[in-house]
Amino acid sequence: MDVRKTVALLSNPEHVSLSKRVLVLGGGIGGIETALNLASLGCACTLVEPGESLEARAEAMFSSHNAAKDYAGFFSTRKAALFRDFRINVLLKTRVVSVAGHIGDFRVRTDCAGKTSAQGFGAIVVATGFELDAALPDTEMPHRVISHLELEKRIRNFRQGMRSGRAGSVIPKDVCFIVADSGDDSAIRSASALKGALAVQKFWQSNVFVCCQNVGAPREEMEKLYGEARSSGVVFFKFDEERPAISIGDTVLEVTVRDSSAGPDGEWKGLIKIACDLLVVPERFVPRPDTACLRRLLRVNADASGFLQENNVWLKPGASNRKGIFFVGGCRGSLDVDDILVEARAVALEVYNLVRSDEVPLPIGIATVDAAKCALCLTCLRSCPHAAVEVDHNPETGGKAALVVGIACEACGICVAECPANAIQMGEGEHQQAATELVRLR
Amino acid sequence: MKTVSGLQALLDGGGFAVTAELGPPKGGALEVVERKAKHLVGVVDGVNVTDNQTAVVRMSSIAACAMLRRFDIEPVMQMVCRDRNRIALQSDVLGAYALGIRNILCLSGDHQCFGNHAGAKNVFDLDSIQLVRMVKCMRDEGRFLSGDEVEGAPEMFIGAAASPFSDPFAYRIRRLAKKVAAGAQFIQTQCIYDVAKFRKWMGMAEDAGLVRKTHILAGITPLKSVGMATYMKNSVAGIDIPDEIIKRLRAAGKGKAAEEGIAIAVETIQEMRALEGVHGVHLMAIEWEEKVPEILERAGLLPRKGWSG
Amino acid sequence: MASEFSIVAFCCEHSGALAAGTAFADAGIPDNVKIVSVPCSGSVQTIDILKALHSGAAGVVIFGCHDGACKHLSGNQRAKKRVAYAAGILEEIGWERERVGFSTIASVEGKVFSDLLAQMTHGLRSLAPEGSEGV
Amino acid sequence: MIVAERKPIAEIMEMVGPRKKMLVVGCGACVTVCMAGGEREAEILATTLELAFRNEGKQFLWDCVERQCETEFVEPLRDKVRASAGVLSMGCGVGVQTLAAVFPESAVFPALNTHFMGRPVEQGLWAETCAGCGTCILSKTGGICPIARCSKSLLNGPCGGSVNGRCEVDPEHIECAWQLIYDRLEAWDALDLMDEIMPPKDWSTSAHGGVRRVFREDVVL
Repeated sequence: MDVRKTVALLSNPEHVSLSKRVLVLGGGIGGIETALNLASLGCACTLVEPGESLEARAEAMFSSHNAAKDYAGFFSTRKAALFRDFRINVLLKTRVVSVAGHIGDFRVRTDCAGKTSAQGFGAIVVATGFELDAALPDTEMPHRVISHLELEKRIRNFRQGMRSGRAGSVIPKDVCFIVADSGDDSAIRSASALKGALAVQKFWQSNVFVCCQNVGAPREEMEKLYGEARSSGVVFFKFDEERPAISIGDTVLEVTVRDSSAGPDGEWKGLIKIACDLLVVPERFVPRPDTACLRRLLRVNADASGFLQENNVWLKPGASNRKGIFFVGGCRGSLDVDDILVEARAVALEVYNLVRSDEVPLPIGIATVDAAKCALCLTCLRSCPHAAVEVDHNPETGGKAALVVGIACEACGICVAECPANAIQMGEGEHQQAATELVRLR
Repeated sequence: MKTVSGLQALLDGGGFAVTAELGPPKGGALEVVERKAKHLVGVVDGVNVTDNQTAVVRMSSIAACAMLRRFDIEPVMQMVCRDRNRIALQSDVLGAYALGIRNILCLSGDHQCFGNHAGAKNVFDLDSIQLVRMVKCMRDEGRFLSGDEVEGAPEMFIGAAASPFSDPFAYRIRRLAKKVAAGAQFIQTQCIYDVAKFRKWMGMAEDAGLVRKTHILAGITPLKSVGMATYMKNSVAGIDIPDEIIKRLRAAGKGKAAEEGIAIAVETIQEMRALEGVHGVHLMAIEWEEKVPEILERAGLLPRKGWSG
Repeated sequence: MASEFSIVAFCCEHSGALAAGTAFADAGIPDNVKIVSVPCSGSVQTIDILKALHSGAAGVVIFGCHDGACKHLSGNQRAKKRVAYAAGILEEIGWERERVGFSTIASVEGKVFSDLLAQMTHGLRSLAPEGSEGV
Repeated sequence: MIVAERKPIAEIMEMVGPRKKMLVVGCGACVTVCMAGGEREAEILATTLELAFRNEGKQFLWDCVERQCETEFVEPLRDKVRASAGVLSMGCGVGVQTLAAVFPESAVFPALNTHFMGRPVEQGLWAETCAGCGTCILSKTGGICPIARCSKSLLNGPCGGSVNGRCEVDPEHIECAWQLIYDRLEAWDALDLMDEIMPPKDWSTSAHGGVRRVFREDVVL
């Protein structure tokens, strides 16, 4: 019998059974919602969270970053449901150490306070969230230029101080916000600035100026916030390409902005100087620092800024380059809670559809490795876009060789083209190798 | 030990030494050496002669050093490990000594890729620290590296270089300590523009007890133009030129930058003189030897007592 | 259209091959163009390109998906690099780089497909004589 | 492994000269892994040369052996070699010379430039990590070899050309080996290793000591 066929059969048994247990990484709102949705569809889940509790994760959500609603109550309800659900196993203070295997049979080792354990999963959902990078422009008066989160903290402290009768810190007289367009998170930044502006006006009674490029996407909540801010006396300036300049004097900050909104005569473009004693700028949303490590463990791709999931029309929202691995929420750059809830539901359904059947048909025309020719150069392992290649003991020879895992192979033929030993062939399927076709040309 | 080096006598006697640098010609022209030397006679205590610096072929350091002696200048022979193995290095040390050369500066040498023979095979049989130790062993123990006896030990005043502005900064002092332990009696530093950082380095050298064990000569190179400054800042490893220096040169305006460069050099020399543990300056006026007397005059370092031979 | 030489077009089945279908339905594809459907443009090997030329083709072109539209994510980029490598080899043996090409295309772009091939045919006609023999 | 790179085709064509029929021989070991001379590359070179010499009707056959440095693996090529006017080896310099030794009557030419012993830093990038000096000092340098990885092979710390962890010889591509050693030893709390003066190295075990051999009496048959 042809060795290649034997290898193909052995490495790609016709029936591949799938584990229905799903691993959810991250205990923020995305992870919780995914787990709850999966559980309601009948999938058992393990939710792994490195933190000591789920509260820390939720803090970013309580902040004004997340659109116009208040989610604190919602979060605690869902968290309670999570811990109640017998199909969901929540592991706190736990990290993923290694991930082997493929869709239907991911073998994951986790570490909890030095104790490692291993378990098999049919699919993995990553919901590890984002982080705020509060790095501010270099300034010698860092306490006068602050981030939205810092502003929230100050207002919170102020209100607590009021309640407990303690005198708070000095209240700023003039507060200026700057919000520049920056892609997907603009709406959230704007919402954050608007909520911050309203809070400053309400609790500190300061004069509030907002310099913005665009007041967010046309969302109902945003319109409402904007209207509210205007009517309560917040002054808006709108700038174009030219960013506001910030100069820092001895006692006051000065923001110079070229206002592009039309004046009464329809032409006026004024250069406005705003003297203020507190300047509030938005944080940057960045992937959590452990995302890069997770990428290596899971062998998944990211976009240019490090968020998971690359920009490709073939990938449904939440899908990764690997079968059986999905992304939800902040880790893939979704920041709005309402969006994340929809994503969690959609991904749960995708996962359910993948692992619901006991067996899946193998893809047609998958690649197979001739173990005898394999030089173990690892080129296929590195170049397979779907991470479907492993280097393992070959069932035929017992020796180590590259192995294309049938269930994960998408039959693209890239490994065939890359292999410097000519050791990989496309299987017998509808796809014929280009070289075969060429014979007819002669 | 019999003192034969005038530079050593001056430094060991507690004097503040001034050395200059002379790049030999890219040819056999004696008159070039003579012309450059003329500016230096009587104004410095020693003149370093570079050894195919930046790996560009020039007249050998050993020959140019021998010529300088004819013009009443005490030479400091630079010797790099790039072009000679241990056999040639030892042989040249002996030859130099026989020609009356008493000072040697031991260097690794610029990589040949910077010069005009990038395809050359480099040697680096030894590194600079091993070279220092080898010369010391030849002198003090009368032994070659092989252990064989030297007939007529070369009484050399041994020096090495230090690059305070290279990385890893924290290691630079430990490396200096290694050079001193190997036998470096004087140290000439890479050119200094960032005086604050150099002070920090000197503080570390002091803390490590090195300033009492060796003579540190601070490297000074006057800047001729803004272009030269930015080139050195961006393209020469181990040279750190603060923006203020470049601003000063730029502010001086066209045709005045060189004058400003000399003023900066003079100021730096004065700062170095005031710095505890700095026992001299090493003035590397690259292809600008004629300015050396003026700089030293303005820095108050003239007249020199001169080399008594 | 009668032609004195042939072009081999390796077409990704998700884009190029479909564009070829559209082009065929619209205006037909010249006889001198040999369409080879491949699962991904990234599956076309350097040796495939050389063999096509060796078999007598005057030019070889790979049609892959547009950036961000490759079903196998990076297959089109691999193809692009491999074509550049093959072009370098041709240049080394004194042939024209223009004999090999890479283009991204969408399944609906039948007209673009035809135009690109017409352009290549025109370009190849001006090149002589290495590739023109042995068809 | 041994890292090599294909010679420019023009140079290979010059070696072909007037020969009408040649055999291109790949090697299945190191040069397959570094993508310079495996089966794939042998096929590419043979095809390329046939294209290049198409007007002269030259023929280039190709084959690939497991390891070109082994007589036993090369021996089976005898008939093919005999039928050719010459051999283009896509092995490293060792492979070329094995072919030449096994087939002394044939002209054997190198199609690759053999560069160094190294590792793939990433797919498509290989870097020298061992100079094969014959007296390993890695235990003293934090597992980073200054002989292979310092541009001047210095043994007693970085020269003045080390800035921001890069080597002045080519800051964009070369890391300063001594910065790497420093960082590693610092992490190990073993910086005192860098205070020791390393004596001049005995280069007689390296390429400078004459042609080298390794001999194991117990395994000699």
